Amino acid sequence: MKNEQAKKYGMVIDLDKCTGCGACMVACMAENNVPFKKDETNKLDSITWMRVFQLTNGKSFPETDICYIPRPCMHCEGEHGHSPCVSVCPATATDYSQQTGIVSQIYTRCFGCRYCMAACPYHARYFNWWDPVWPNGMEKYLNPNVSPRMRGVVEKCSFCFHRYQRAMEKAFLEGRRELEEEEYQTACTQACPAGAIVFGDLNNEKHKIHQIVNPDPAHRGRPKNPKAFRLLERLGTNPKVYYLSSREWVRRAGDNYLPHEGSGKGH
Amino acid sequence: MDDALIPKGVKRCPLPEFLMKLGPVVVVLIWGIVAMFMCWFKGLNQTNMNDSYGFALWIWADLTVIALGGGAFFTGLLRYIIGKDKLKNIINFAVLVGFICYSSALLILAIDIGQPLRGWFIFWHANVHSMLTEVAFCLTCYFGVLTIEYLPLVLENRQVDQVSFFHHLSHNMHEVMPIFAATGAFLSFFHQGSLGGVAGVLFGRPFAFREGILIWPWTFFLFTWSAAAYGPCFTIMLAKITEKITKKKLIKDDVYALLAKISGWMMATYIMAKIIDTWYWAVVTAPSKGQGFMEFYSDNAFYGIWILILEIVVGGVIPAAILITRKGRSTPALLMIAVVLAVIGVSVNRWVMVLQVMAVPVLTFEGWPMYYPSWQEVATTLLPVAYGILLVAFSYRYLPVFPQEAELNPIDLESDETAESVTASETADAKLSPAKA
Amino acid sequence: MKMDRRSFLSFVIGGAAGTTLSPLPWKLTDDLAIWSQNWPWTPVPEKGEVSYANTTCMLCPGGCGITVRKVGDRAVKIEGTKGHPVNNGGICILGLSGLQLLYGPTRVPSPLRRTGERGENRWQKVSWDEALAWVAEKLADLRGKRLSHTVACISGTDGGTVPRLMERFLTAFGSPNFIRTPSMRDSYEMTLHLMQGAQASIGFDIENADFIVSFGSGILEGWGSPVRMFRANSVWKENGVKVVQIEPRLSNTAAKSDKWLPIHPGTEGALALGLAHVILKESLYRKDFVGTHTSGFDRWSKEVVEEWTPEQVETVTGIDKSTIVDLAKSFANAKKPLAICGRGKGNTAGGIGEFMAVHSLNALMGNINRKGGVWAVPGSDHIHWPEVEMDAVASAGMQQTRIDGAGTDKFMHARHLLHRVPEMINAGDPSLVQALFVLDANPYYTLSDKALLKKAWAKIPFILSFSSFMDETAQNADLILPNHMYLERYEDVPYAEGFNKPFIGLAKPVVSPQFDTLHTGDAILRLAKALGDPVEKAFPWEDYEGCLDDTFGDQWEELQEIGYRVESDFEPGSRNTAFETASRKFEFIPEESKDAAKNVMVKAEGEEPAYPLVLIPYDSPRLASGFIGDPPFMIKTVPDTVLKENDLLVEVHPKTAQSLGISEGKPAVLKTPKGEARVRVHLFEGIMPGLVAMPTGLGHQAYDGYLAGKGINFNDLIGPVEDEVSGLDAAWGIRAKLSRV
Amino acid sequence: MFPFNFEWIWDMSHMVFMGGLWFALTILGLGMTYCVIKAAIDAAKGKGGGHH
Repeated sequence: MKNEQAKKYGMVIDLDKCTGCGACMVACMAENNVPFKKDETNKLDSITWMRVFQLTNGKSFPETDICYIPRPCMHCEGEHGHSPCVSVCPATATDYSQQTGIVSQIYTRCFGCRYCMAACPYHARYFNWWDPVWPNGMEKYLNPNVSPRMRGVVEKCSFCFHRYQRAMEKAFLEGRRELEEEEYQTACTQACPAGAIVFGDLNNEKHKIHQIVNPDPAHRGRPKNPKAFRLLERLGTNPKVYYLSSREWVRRAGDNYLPHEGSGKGH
Repeated sequence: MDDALIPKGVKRCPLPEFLMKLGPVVVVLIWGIVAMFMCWFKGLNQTNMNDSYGFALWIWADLTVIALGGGAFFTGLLRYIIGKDKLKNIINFAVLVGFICYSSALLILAIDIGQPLRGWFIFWHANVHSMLTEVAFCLTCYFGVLTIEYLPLVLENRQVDQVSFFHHLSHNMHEVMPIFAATGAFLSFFHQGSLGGVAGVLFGRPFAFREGILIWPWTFFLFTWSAAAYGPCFTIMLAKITEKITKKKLIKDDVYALLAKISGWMMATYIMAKIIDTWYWAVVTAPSKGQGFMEFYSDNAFYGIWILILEIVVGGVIPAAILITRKGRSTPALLMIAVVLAVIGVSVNRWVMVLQVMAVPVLTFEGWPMYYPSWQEVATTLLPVAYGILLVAFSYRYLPVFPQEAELNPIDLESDETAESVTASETADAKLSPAKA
Repeated sequence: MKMDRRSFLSFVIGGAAGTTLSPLPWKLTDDLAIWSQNWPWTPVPEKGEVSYANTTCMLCPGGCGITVRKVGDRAVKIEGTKGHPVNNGGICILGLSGLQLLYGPTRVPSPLRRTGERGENRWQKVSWDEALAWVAEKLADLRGKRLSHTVACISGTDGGTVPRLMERFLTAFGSPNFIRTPSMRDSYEMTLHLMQGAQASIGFDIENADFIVSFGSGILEGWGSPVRMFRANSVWKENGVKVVQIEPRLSNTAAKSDKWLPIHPGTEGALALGLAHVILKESLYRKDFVGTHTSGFDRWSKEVVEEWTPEQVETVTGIDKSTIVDLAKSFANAKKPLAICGRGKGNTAGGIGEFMAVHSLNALMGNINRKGGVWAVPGSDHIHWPEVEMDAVASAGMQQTRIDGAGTDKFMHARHLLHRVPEMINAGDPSLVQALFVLDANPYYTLSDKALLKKAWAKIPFILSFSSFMDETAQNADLILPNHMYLERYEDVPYAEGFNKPFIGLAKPVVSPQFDTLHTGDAILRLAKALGDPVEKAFPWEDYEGCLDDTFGDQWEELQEIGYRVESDFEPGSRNTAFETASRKFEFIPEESKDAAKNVMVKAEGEEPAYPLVLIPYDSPRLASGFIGDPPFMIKTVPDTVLKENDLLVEVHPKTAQSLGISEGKPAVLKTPKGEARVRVHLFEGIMPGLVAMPTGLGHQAYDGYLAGKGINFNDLIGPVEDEVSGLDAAWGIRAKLSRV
Repeated sequence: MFPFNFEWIWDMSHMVFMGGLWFALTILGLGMTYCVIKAAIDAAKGKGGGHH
């Protein structure tokens, strides 16, 4: 915090561009050794660090409209790193990094109490109900930078933290202490065929994300860009994933409003 | 056969009959143990929990048995610290019930976690900001206290007592008991409270979240309070059931009345606080997050406003009203109704604070996920019930749990052999199970 | 006694206390925790040196460049190649899943010869020598009986060296029956041929268009080269380019478009002509182009003006006439408007009348072969092999009519008509196909009218699949000669679908073959060798790599280095030279297909009232619906409103469902003239009442447990509807009945 | 739980929380130790009550 160089990595997803194709989901699974089962149609036990939800405007044919919204871990900062999940983990198995703003998960420390899952309003945390099993031979594609998780622990999106580490190692070897914007990008950002995801340091004015979102430090990073919003802004979770939409109903679907409350960003 | 072990001055049925009547309980116990090992060896896929229901039946059972086991610390507090001496006649039983509840809670937690072999990380790598850490520490420590409180009773077994060391140990522990009880009350205050805090701190879940003082949400105090209020009701209820089964009067009515009166007033004040809390939450806290009160009770297949009424009115206002009136608590039927309603009330409260919290959608594009437990979850939840019945039965048979029993049920030593044996073995009666479950 | 009890108790308690105080339980507890962190059954990926290898994705005709991240000799991740002309770093969901195909259990591990009944999936491993000798023997036998023309090959692609080697093999052997699987490529090729006289692929300068009218094209479902389309869509968003999507269902494309116009399915061609009507009436067309470079305009415009008034079009399409007028005006007033068609991913051919109607809109706006318009892209010309010297048998065989009738008087302009093959096989006795080769295709799954297909299949005495995967066709073949999969082999990819520049991509092996497989190019060469002259001498190459080397000549090294070849400064011919029709002009009414304009709509099979609803397919980017089956990653992304356990959910408008008494998620029976299936119902406001929509790409019976048995194959419920003018399969849906159970 | 665990910080939270914990544990430990030792001494002295 006192360190001026502290990063605050975040993501902004342009929902006008997002086509709901699902490439981000698979890029994430491939990058992070996410396991799969024969039947994944029960979405309540299907591990998808990145999950694309479908929103609808609730109107009837032909006024009906849909919009896709990818939901990674929001890497909530809460107040001073007091994110909903980090504060509740009894075994310090998940942590908020003040250096990067990334909420980490230490699989070997986690003993599977699932309190963090209860705490997360975004359902971004997933439990390994089963031992991960890859069909014979398929374990060959597993990425050595991310350890496969054992049964009985919680996992979630890490903003591809291993990529940050690798980029930092490389920079260090080259005698640099700072990363270029494109040196550290998440797998989903890289894969998105629509280029709908922008990832970078919210604290760095040179980064695209900062320019797009224009976070307001006086209001815990609330976006000044009127097209931008965050999910469940009113809870005070202070997420670092922002969304852009030109459609009013989409922005409104990002949070809860009482019937009499008008549009906009709540209080 | 086991005469030498049975306390003096009381009568118990023959051992084979005792064991036979416990048969069904043992069957349930074994069923539960099988399910427990399935969960340990195959993992939590044996349950119907899922990523939306990370907390489910087990956590509810945990919260509930601990609330119900609250009779132990509160009675202890009244007996040893406040000096309600009369309660010495029920304290043993209260401690026994508490011991069962807390050991059950720990067992369920050991099944509930995904990596039981690493469960001790909660201590070793403790995150002091987590309510669950507080729960784990206080729960374990307080379980130690309960063991210390229960131990003298075991040492008072006729045979054990004959060992001089144990006799003295028991005696000495009685002497120091107020200190232990005080420590227990201190620990209980925090773990009951932190169990309430578990839900109350979830600021991502407007249904659970409560404001509070410093780091403690209102639910922290409400849980401690409700455990103190409702726990004794459970002790009374179980004692009454034990009396029914043994067909003996075991505790004098004035003891019941005293405990019921205190419990009643605690409950009355608690329920007022709870109503204020609910009102404030409904009109201030939740709406500030954009969620209207009725949103939590509509658009789903199960959770209606009825559950709030059941908890607060049926399980709170009514029993409190009965217990604070002299007529209410001294009429056996009314007393029984009151304690049963109270037990239901506090169980519903814990249910709501665990399962409904999980069910209420927060993201606008998610619905209410529904959940029903798998048989493995049910079996492992019944496991402690069966174990509890066994422990009560054996304790009753071999230990001087009820100091007033001999006085209330004088026996003719001559006719000891032929006396009609009404025994504790009938504790196996199924009536007990739902009350504790 | 007393002492005994006392000492026993002391022993127990002392022992317990002693053990607790000793390090043993603590060490054990710690060890157990460490063990739980390193369970031997949780895999630990091997570390190794990281490297990257570029190649070209071959899972669809998109032609994307991919970069494979390797650790040691393992491929661990597929990413899009930065700077690649087609996809520039982007990648689609299927491309990302490629490694699950590479290492997955669906691979065919070695040549397999059937031992049980067809489809029973009982196999015997055979050696390559044995297998090839067996095939050669069969072929020699047929050739000896002068039945060389009864050998047919179904191929997913043409134009590249491998399909061309196969075609060459058939030619030298004496069979004209090289048949490409159907797609919108067929109809667009024919459209260009008829209206522009070009033998070319269609290319869209989509990034430079400023107003898009899409007649049901799944721009965001996988139409064209998918990643390129996704990227273009984002560019449109940034530049404010308007997209109007015309289709009966709120697809991803429709949802992302600026305007979604729900239309009665199958009437898109009518709408195109309705728009033309307005443009003509209001004189909004580009007179410079129409006046100088087109022919038949007067006749065509007279017809259109007379017959396709907005009122009529409103009745047919269900789209408000004022909307039609507005749309036509906005389209015509745009600087670079572009009309495209080909339903969904373009996996079906479609009616030529519709394609020509849409293409006429482009012609009216003069945006043929110019910036932001439709370009005729000449086929890649990298293959210059010497003419095949045919012997008498080969010549005789090549004189035979193709089994699908393509190129006959009736279907003069069609090149491939695969949908006709089952019927023709069933008509002949013995079967007109005695041996069937299948290459990069899965006809047993993708062909419609399953009853007819199965009957025909049973009549083919010998079926050989070259599939790398145990797909439906392989599973129902007699012999499988597994090809290396695309990450293990060299192969040229001769075009990127819809790309407006001549392009050749090169697939290169990024890992060594994981199984006992053989490059199909080599398999063909070895077969030729085994057959001896004259077939053998048509193949003057040692092996397939030698063939590639020879084919590309001095460009081979550069191609290997860069991985693709693109004419980035390609400009379509100037209008004076671009049209190769007899008139050297764009033909609004090509002489050879005068009736096309009258045939802009094709009726769905089935009649009311037996079939009161209309079933339409829809494509999803998350469901591979071509010859590749969905890998586990992709199936995992399929929403539970599409697939629940093994049940497929069809989309129905709530009102339609209500009238049938069916509610959300409930089971129902879906019946069409071609089949029947048990489905579940998903209520969706985004679909026109009276329709039932079903995803394509499910209902596989082969592959592995992650895919087999999930959902229903749309092709099981539909049959081909032949376009009278072109012969192409123009089916876009089928009448259906949905009833509750 | 111990200052040598790496997540330990010498902050108010840890001192209050762990202070309370270790305080409670100390009382329980000392209490029990006292009882056991005293019982052992009493038993050795052969005070009455042990053998009825």
